[in-house]
Amino acid sequence: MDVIIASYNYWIYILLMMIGLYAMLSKNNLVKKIIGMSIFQAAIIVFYVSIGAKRGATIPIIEHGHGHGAAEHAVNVMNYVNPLPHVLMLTAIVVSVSTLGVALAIILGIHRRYGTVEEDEIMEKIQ
Amino acid sequence: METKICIRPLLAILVSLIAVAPIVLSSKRPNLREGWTFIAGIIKFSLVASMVPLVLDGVRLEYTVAQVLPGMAIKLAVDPMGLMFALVSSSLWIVTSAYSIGYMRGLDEHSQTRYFSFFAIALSSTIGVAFSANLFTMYLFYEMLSLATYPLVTHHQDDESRYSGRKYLAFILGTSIGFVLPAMLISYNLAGTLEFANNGFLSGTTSKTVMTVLLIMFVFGFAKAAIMPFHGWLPAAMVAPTPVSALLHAVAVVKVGVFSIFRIITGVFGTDMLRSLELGTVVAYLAAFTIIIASLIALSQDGLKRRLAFSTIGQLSYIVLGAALLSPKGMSGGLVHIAMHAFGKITLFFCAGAIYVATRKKNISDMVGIGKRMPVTMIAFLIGSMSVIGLPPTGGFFSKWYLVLGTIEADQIVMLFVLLTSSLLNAAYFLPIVYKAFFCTAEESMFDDKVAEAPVWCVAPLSLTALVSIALFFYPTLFMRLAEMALGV
Amino acid sequence: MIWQIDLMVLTLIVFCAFSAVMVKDLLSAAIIFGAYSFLMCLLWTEMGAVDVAFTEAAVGAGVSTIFMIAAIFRTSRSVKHRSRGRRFYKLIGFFAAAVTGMVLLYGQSDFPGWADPNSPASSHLSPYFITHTISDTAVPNIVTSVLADYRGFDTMFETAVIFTAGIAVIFVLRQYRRDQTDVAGTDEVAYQSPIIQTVSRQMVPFIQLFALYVVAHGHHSPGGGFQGGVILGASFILVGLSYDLRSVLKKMGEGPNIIFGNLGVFLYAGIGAVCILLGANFLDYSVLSRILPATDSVMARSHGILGVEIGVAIAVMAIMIAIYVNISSHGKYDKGL
Amino acid sequence: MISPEQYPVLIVVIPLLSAFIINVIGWFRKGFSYPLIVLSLIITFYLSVSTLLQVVDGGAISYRLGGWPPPFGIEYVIDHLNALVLVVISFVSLAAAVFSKESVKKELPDRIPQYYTLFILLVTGLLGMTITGDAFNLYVLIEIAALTSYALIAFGRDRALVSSFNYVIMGTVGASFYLLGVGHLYIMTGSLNMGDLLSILPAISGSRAIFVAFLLIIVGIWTKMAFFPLHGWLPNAYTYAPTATGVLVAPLMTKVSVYIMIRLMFSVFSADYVFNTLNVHDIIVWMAVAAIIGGSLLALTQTDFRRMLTYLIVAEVGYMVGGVWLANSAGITGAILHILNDALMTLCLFLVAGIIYHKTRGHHLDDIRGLYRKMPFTMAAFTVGALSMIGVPPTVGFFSKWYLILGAIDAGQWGFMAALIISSLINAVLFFKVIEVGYFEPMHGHHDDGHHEVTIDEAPFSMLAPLYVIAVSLIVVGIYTSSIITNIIAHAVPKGL
Repeated sequence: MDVIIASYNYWIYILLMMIGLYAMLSKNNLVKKIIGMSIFQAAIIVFYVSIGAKRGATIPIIEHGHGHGAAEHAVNVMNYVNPLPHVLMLTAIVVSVSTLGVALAIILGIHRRYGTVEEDEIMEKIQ
Repeated sequence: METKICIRPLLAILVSLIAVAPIVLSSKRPNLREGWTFIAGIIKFSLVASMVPLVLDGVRLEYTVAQVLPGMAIKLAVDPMGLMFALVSSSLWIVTSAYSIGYMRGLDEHSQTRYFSFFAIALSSTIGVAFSANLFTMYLFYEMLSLATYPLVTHHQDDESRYSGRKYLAFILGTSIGFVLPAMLISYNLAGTLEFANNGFLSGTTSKTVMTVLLIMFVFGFAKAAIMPFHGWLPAAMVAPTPVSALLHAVAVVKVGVFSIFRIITGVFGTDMLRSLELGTVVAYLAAFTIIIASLIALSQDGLKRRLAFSTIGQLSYIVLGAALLSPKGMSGGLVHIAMHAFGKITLFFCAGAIYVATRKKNISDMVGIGKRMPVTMIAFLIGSMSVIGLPPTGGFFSKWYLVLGTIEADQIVMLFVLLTSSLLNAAYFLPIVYKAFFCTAEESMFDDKVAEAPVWCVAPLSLTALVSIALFFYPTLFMRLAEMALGV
Repeated sequence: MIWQIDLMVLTLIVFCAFSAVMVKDLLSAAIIFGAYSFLMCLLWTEMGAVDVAFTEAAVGAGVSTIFMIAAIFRTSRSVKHRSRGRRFYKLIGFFAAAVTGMVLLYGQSDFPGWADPNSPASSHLSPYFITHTISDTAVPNIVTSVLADYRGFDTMFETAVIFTAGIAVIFVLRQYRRDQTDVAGTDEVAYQSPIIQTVSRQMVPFIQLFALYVVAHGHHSPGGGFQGGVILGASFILVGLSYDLRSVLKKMGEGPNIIFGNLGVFLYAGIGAVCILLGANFLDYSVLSRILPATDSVMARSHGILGVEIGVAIAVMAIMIAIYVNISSHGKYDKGL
Repeated sequence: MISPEQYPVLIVVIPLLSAFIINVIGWFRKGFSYPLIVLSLIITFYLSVSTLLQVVDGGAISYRLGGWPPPFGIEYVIDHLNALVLVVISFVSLAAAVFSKESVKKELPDRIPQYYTLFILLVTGLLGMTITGDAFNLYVLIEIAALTSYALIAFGRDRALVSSFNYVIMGTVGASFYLLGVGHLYIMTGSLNMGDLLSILPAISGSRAIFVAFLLIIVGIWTKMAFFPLHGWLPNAYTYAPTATGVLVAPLMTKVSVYIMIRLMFSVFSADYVFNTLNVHDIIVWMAVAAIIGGSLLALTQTDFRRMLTYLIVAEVGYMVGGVWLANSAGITGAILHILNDALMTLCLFLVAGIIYHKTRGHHLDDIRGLYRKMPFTMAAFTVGALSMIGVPPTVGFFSKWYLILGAIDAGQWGFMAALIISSLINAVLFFKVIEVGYFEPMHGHHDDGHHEVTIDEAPFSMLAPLYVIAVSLIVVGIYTSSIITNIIAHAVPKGL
């Protein structure tokens, strides 16, 4: 049981990655590929956030009163989860939405030119 | 030996390269353009000649142009061997330029500016090969020469020249990249240097297998020496305008090939090592094979230039054979043959070109009786043939004599027979041409009796080279001295 | 952290991912993908990553889904069923996924256990951030201080990424001249409902107020420039969805929008550059105390963080609007969906 | 006013800030975009050259962003290796920007400011990727470079959109693998700073997770650089991209990825781990052999000039990857030298392809017919580039090949040596095929013998000038190879190999 708890998060992220990767490479519909891509990227975020988790700790905001110098009491590291992966993943989320936007724009461009978003039909039209 | 830093070898190389600029700029004024060629040629020849006394005094002139890699430089050095070659090519450039004017204007060829520019570049590279102090520099100029001659070979820009150019590059560039480059790198890896040394920079290493492979790679790699089976480009390249064939395929290009092989044998491997590993024989047999086969093929050719081409292939292998004999007499014979053959063969090519300009004939079978129409040309042709065959009173006699002595000195009786047989074959494919030209009945003659030579720009150079061929019989001292100095005899 | 909830949510996530990939109707797939994102938020909140969850809620479940739906409306709604000819790709995809999965499993066996407080990740760098954030920057939200200060340079480029995406979308899609050979039909009347219109019109000011709060209060609570910016952008997108695009463009024209986008990132990089001009390293806000009245170097960092967060918010808002406008109108800037 | 200590960050910040300036000013006055981008790239070039000189004088520079000490903050580390790459990037992008004037005007008249904004953002991304010393910061910059290049490629002709989409997929897979690899490193070490990672990793070098991290990162980077089995996206994307994009992207993207690979191998995992602990270099060198031969042969079958060049890029990537994995100093020297040399050669050839497209509206081999008469200056520069690709001294191509082959001999990798020689020969065939077409065949509509005078119709000065600068530099850099190696590259090769 302990093994499962210790690794379950990681197993799931691997599974999600596989689903996403499969969709990215195999799906015929370009939008589906993009959905796969987003799943893929979200899986990585799961991975990172799981790294940051810490048993018995709470959200990474220091307890304090308002104003400068209000929180002078000692901060116990064990009380707060690791904030660094969160920061990294904010960036990753931004990157994934940016990629999504650009990818959708390209899909629209493809649709404008070829009238379809199915890969094989596009290939036929190109030939 | 005394060593001196001296910029003259670099200047000798650069002068024709720099001349390209004024040649291109004065493309609209042909007389001025050719004037530049002559000026450059004369400066170049004087620069080369000015180094002769120094070299004869035993001075070695060196100049490092650039240190391109750590431990590897573009470096020039003037030694007797290189100087001899440079002397031959720079003097013949002037003659060929004169001839080119007659030929190109006589035929009203297109793109003459391009022609003269690349000619100048080709000459720079030839002198560069002659003055290279290390294998890398030699390779650099060797490649430069290959590329600079491509536009010359393909001058006509038609399908035939396209095909020939392709063949030319395939052989020349293919072998230099495919064989010389790896061989050079392996040598560098073994020895840590590429500087030519008196006993060869590879002489420290002794693995026979590696040495054999390297030697073969080098000998075939310098395909400009046209050792069979890498000779195919030479007859193909005869589509070029005749002056190109004359200078490049009797003097510059092919001689660069054999000169490189000479350098490899003396500077990279060293005669001592080759002798102790008995590798000279391998090369000698390759050369002997080429000599006989090429002579036989030459017999069957009807195109005059093609016959000359196959003759060249055979003669080049004489030189390689001389080098491979590894005996002092044989090697000096080979070296001197570079010069002797150059003057003889260029005369023959000039004659072929002159015949073409005057009569538009290319085939030997169409030249019956031509001696009456072009007596000067055909007498020069006779002299050239005699020099190539090795008959006195022409310079060719000397080199062949030394080669024969060399085979005896090296105990290579087989090679002696090869030389003698091929001399007979040479006679067999040259002398009938001259005979038919002069001695034929009136019915057989294809020309009327009126004397009508090619333009004087054509005839004068070929007479000059023919005369030089004879002069070299009486005064071979300079070249013999240089050859002996080069070999340390 | 309750691992049972964790397990449950994760299982649901896998289910969503699977069906998002498999379902034939693209609109459903997009909606399921939205659900996938929402479950992710849940998961992350549960793991203590509130800022990530907030962002994912705004971005993954929010605008991403809208972008996708807009794109689907502009192209085609359902996947064509096709079994022939895809076997090769399926094989490649399956193979790649299987190999990757196996490699990752292989590596996973060496990981420290999940949520282990003594794992290297929790004991090497992060203690420094947790213990120093107050004394260095006076920002209790550690994520904010790391985001905008310790690793502020990353965040600057994060903003640059979103800016890049915006420009890229405009570059690819914007049609400056009417293209008559257009494939997608655009002339159908947009769906209009007075109820939705009224409700959303009432909501927009509150949404925007909330967004400003999120930006301003990022020092003390989850949220910050990015989340606030997305929410601000979403308020415009809501107008675009309930009315039509022209009403958005009336409020936020193309030109001002682009200038806002540039201005936001420029503000961020500019604050960094001001630090250089004041003689410190790039983005070293402490030096701002020289020009800000009555601040010491710690408060200067706090204010610097606020400054860049505002920049981020402006940029993100503008770019979100730009992407939506372009995707929903196919780059024509007409009435949109 | 600004001390030279700030130059490292300014190299990235100047182009970033000018992106916004170009975008805003371009919104009002399109014509200003071009001078602005050229100006800012000149400044960037100056900054990177003076940074290189600083490094050559005083050794590696570390720059703390935000003033935070590493590993807590993000650190810039400029050593000999990336200082050189920075100069290459800024030089190539400057040349590409100067060149782009006419072609952008002609191909993308509507969206000049957006184009230049993306253009300079791409340059920013590449510079940032090169200069950073932080593994995660690298990811963000990879994505900036990737997003911009997706868009820049997408607006090309024919099937550019489709190839750009494939590029999005493959690029995202590559970047995500990289991100995952960094995650594996982070979970095992808790650090993201490259120097810090280098000091922690030896203690846990036997870990499976570290091995997986390495695998993921390398495969991710390989996808980005189109290493042989993963190269599928590159040819189409680079062939159909707009001219100015091709000129910028083709010389730089793969080369920067190779740099990233070298950086991660030696500055994160250490040469000892990569070559001694893993012991996979034989396989990878053989993959490189496949890349070289495969790329060259595929190039041989192409009838489109630019497409041919794209396959050559695939082959050249094989050169560099193989060189690095020869695991000796000659091979690595050759690979690093080839980053510089190949960037210049590829740029030269793509500039020529761009000019040909500009003048003839195509870059099929048929469009090259007779160009030696019509555009002698362009074709002369092309010949220099072609010779360099073949590896004829004294052009740069010879020298990197020289080191690569020496490395192959040292390592006893005869297959790699043979591949290099064969690819040189194939390049010779390839380029002389093009030269023949340009030299022998008459132009369209001239079916006579072609011996009459054709009026020279050259490209505008803004295109020829960068072409000539590059063509000359192909030879000049070749001649100065020695000082580049002793002063710069020798310091970049890991010690003890």
